[in-house]
Amino acid sequence: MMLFGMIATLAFPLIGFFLITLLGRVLPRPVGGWLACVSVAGAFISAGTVLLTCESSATIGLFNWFEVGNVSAHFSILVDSLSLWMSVMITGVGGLIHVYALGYMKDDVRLNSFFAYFNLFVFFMLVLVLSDSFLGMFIGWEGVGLCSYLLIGFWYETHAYAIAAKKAFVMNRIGDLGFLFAILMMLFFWGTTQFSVVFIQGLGLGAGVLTAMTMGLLIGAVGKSAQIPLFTWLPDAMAGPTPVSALIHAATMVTAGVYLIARSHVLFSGAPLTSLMVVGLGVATAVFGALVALVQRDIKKVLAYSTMSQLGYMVSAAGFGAYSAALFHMTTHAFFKALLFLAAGNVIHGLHGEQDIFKMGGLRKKLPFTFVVFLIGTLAIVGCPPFSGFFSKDAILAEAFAYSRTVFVVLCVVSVMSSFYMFRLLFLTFFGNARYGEKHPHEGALVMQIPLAILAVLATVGGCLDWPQESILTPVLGVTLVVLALSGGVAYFIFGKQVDVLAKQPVSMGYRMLWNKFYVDEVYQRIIVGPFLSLSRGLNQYFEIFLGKLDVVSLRSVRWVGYPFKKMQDGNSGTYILVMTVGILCLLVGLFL
Amino acid sequence: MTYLETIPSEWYLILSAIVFCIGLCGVLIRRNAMSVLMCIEMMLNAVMLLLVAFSGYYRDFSAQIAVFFIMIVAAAEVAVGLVIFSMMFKKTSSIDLDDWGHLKG
Amino acid sequence: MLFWIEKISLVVLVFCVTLVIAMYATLAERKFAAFFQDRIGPDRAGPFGLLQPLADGIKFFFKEEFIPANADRFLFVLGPCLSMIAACMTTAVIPWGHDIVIFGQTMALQIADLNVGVLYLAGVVSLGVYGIMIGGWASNNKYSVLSAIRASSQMISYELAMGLALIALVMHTGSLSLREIVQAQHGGHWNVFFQPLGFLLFLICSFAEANRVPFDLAECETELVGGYHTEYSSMKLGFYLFAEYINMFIASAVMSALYFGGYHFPGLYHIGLSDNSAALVGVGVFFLKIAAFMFFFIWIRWTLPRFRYDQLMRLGWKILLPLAIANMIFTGFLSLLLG
Amino acid sequence: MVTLFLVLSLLTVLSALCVVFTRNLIYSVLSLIVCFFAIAGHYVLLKASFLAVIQVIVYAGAIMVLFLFMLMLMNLNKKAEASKPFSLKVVAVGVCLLVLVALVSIVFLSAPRVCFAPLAPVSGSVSALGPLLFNEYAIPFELTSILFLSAVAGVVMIGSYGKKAKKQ
Repeated sequence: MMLFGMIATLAFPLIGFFLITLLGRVLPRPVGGWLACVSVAGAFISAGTVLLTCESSATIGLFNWFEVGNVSAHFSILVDSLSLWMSVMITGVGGLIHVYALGYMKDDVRLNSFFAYFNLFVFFMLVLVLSDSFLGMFIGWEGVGLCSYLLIGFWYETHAYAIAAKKAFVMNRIGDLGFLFAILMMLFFWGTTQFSVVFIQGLGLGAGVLTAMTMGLLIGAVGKSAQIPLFTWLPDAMAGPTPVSALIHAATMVTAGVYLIARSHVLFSGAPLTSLMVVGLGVATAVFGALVALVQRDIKKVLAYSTMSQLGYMVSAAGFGAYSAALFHMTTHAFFKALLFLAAGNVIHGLHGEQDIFKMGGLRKKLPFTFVVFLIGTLAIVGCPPFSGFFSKDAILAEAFAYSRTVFVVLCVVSVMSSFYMFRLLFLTFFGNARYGEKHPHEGALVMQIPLAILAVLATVGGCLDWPQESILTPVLGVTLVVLALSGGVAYFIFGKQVDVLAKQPVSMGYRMLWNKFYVDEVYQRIIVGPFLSLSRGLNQYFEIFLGKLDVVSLRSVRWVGYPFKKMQDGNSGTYILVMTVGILCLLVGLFL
Repeated sequence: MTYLETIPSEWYLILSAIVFCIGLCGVLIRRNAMSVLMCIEMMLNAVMLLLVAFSGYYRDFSAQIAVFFIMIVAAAEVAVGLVIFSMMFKKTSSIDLDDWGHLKG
Repeated sequence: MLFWIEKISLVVLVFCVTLVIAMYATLAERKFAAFFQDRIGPDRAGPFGLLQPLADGIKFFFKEEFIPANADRFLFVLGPCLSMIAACMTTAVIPWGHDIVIFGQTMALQIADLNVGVLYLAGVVSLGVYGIMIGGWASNNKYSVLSAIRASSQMISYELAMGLALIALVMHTGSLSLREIVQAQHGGHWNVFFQPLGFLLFLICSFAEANRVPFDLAECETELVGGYHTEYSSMKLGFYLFAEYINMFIASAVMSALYFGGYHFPGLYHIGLSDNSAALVGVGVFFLKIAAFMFFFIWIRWTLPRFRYDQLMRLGWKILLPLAIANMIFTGFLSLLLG
Repeated sequence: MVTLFLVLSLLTVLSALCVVFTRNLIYSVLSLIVCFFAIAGHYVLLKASFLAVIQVIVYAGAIMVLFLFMLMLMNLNKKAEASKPFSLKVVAVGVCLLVLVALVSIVFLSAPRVCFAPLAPVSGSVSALGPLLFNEYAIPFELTSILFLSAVAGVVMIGSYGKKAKKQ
């Protein structure tokens, strides 16, 4: 049952991918999309069945990948509560987003290839979470990177989008290098990357080695989960279609880093220095994301920076050992962030591609359904008590309180900031005067609304999944509510009224700093890309001259050396056979005489 | 004394070697593609003779089956080879292998 | 020693009989041709013209030996010889009658009972083309070469269908030895009843292999001025013509042996003859069957027009070959079901 | 028996030499046919009668006819074959002789003597080969037929290449 279920889970999206790819040209347009939805639904059902029926964890060996010397790699599926829960979440949320994408992408010319990429992404994500070794995980890791690249650049006709895809790809490669480094270290020490071996023998290593290994893993996680300093690709990745942002860049792929840290927590617990760095990076990213999100004007960019900030939350939680809290937040975040992105997608769809929130406003009446679900998502993300975000966020905060007061305070401030920017987004979009000109906003099709409704329900009740036992929350509850009310009120006071928001733009230096995202991109451009380019140009010029001389010399010498050989290759088969015969003669004499 | 007991196996080895080397010589010194193909057939036959002889000496029919297969493949090879020659002849009005040296660099 | 005497005398006998029959086949052909065309035919040499073949032979021997200037002399002579040799070789495996007992010695009326007799037939038939090809080529005459090319492609094409028909027959009888095939047909179990389609295919193909009308494309006078033997004269021409009649005789003998029971005839064992005389009667019956087939050959020649070359090829590849394959598959299927 | 072997071998070698050293292609073909017949004779002596007949049918009856056919189609008798440079010929013959010497000395120096299995001599008749061919070697047999079929298809395709171009 378990074996069959797990193989079915993996097989459904892969078969879907192959079917859509192979039959993409013959299938009528919507069928490819439905096929994709059905395959993900099948994977969801099989993963869910396994989750409900199987109590124990197990390893299912699939095949022996390769064996070189004493290095061996088996490909097997690890079935435990973490991997099962992750697969159910991926296929569930993924399935809903698939259905949503049916409506959102229905006019796109390359609909079938979009869904093929989507299915492939789900497959690789499942490989990532189900694999029982770091090597297998790396396959999935690279695979989702590939799909992310393909989907960010899905509308590659626009040059900027292609650039964004390239940027995401390159930055992810930096992270992957760290991951690969860690894998090579494991192979060097143990000859295998199976979790079962690594986690048992991991702590036997010296602290220095362990720190280096976990640093590698951390770099990988930082790249994938868009933490400081490898985060700049995530906001740019919003170039992709909105379902892509929802699925890959909010709900699933970017949480892979958190999953990686949570999965290898045994190693991290043996390397306190790295854990400290994890916390530091996480907190810094949370603060940074929240700060930048305060002033952004693009609806998807706000959500992207908010995602970054939330990921910082999770990463720091994983850093100070609150793995279950981190994963819990990851789940609820998947619900409400997918919801928010899809609702934002509805807005964009309704406004025919408009993404600037200063050119929205007053959509509450025009898009009532979207407003309601967006409101639910906002309440969930800011941590309003009955909604899921409250439980998960406060679980992290509780753990943070136990870990360090400083971290706790900073995270609380981030929380406040996040509620402010979310309310700002909500009010700018749905309240106030309509600033979208002559456009006629409309709700999306039914296929776009049903997934939203389901996600809204999940974002509301998702907190029940892991009801916190600790009583620390009770005093927090009141504080939270007060803070929420305050920040919401401020936001409403500034942005909610029917005033000309553009006039209210402050022009202070701090604002410019935030608006330009602390100039990180520019700094990268100056200190990394620029010098690299000029170095390349210099080397190019230098080598141009040097090699220009060199190639004449080498050409002549090669020609001189090759002359006798050229004479041998006279194109006459008789000569070849003669030479061959002489060779055979030599062999005969050498071997037998 | 049966036939195989009167004739030592070395005789067949030597006969086959002689025919093989004559064929090889033909491949090397002839320029006509048809002659070369014929000489290759001759070399094949030398090997087949050896197989059949040893099939007799070892009382094993598998070698004869192998010879049977070689004949089939040789027939296919000749058919394909000859049609290629005829097309080349149409194109270059020559059957000379040295004229077909397009591999020459 | 006795064995060799027996075999050599049999070979000489068969050779002489073959030559005589071929000689008189020419006379028969002319007589029948005359009959079909409402003429009298040769009647000057001997009673009813019976000495005509001898007269022809003498004429062939005494004509001028002419070899074209640019012809390859050796090949020019080799061609007709090969034709004759290939034609005569087939007689080696044909069983002419039951064993007879002379002076207490059993003597088989067959030169060699090969266990691959049918394959031997196919092999020798495939050699028949060399005489025509070499003769045509050596004449250094473009009509002759064209004829040689035609003859070779025709023979190769029809050999396939013929071989497949033979294979179906072999599948039916389960033996490659002609003697066993004939023995298996005693009591009226003639193969023609079990392999009607195979017989028809074999018949058509033997017309083609013997270069007889309607398949005599190699020597069609209207297009090729006489074909491969345009340049031939005297006895070399005689050899070619002779070879054609021998081929006809052999084809008739093979068909009688393979499909019409050979020396068997219904009622052989009921008329109460001694073994030796029964065997001799069997031989007579066999020659009667052969004569009937030869008459059929001649009859067809003076009845049907000649095929066009493309029609010939189409018939061979697109009709006879598929039919032969179907026949073979059907036979195999049937023997699987019944056997 | 020994005489028979020697005569056949002499015929084989002489006709083989004739194939290589005759300038006239048609004589080459004829000598090769003689060579194949001699080898078929060897097969008969070795009691491989089936292979002997097949050798005649396939080589003499089909392959060499094809060669003759092509010779006639290309009308090659007039063109004297250009010969390779004399030095190259000498080298080639020398190398071949060396290979022959090497092979013969290998036969005499290192080949293990063949021991006879004490079995009754059996002949390679059809009834002996048939079961082997259609049971143990059934798959190779089918594969060769597929190979042959594809060769036929290839020949037809190559042969009709020019025709199509002309039609278009």
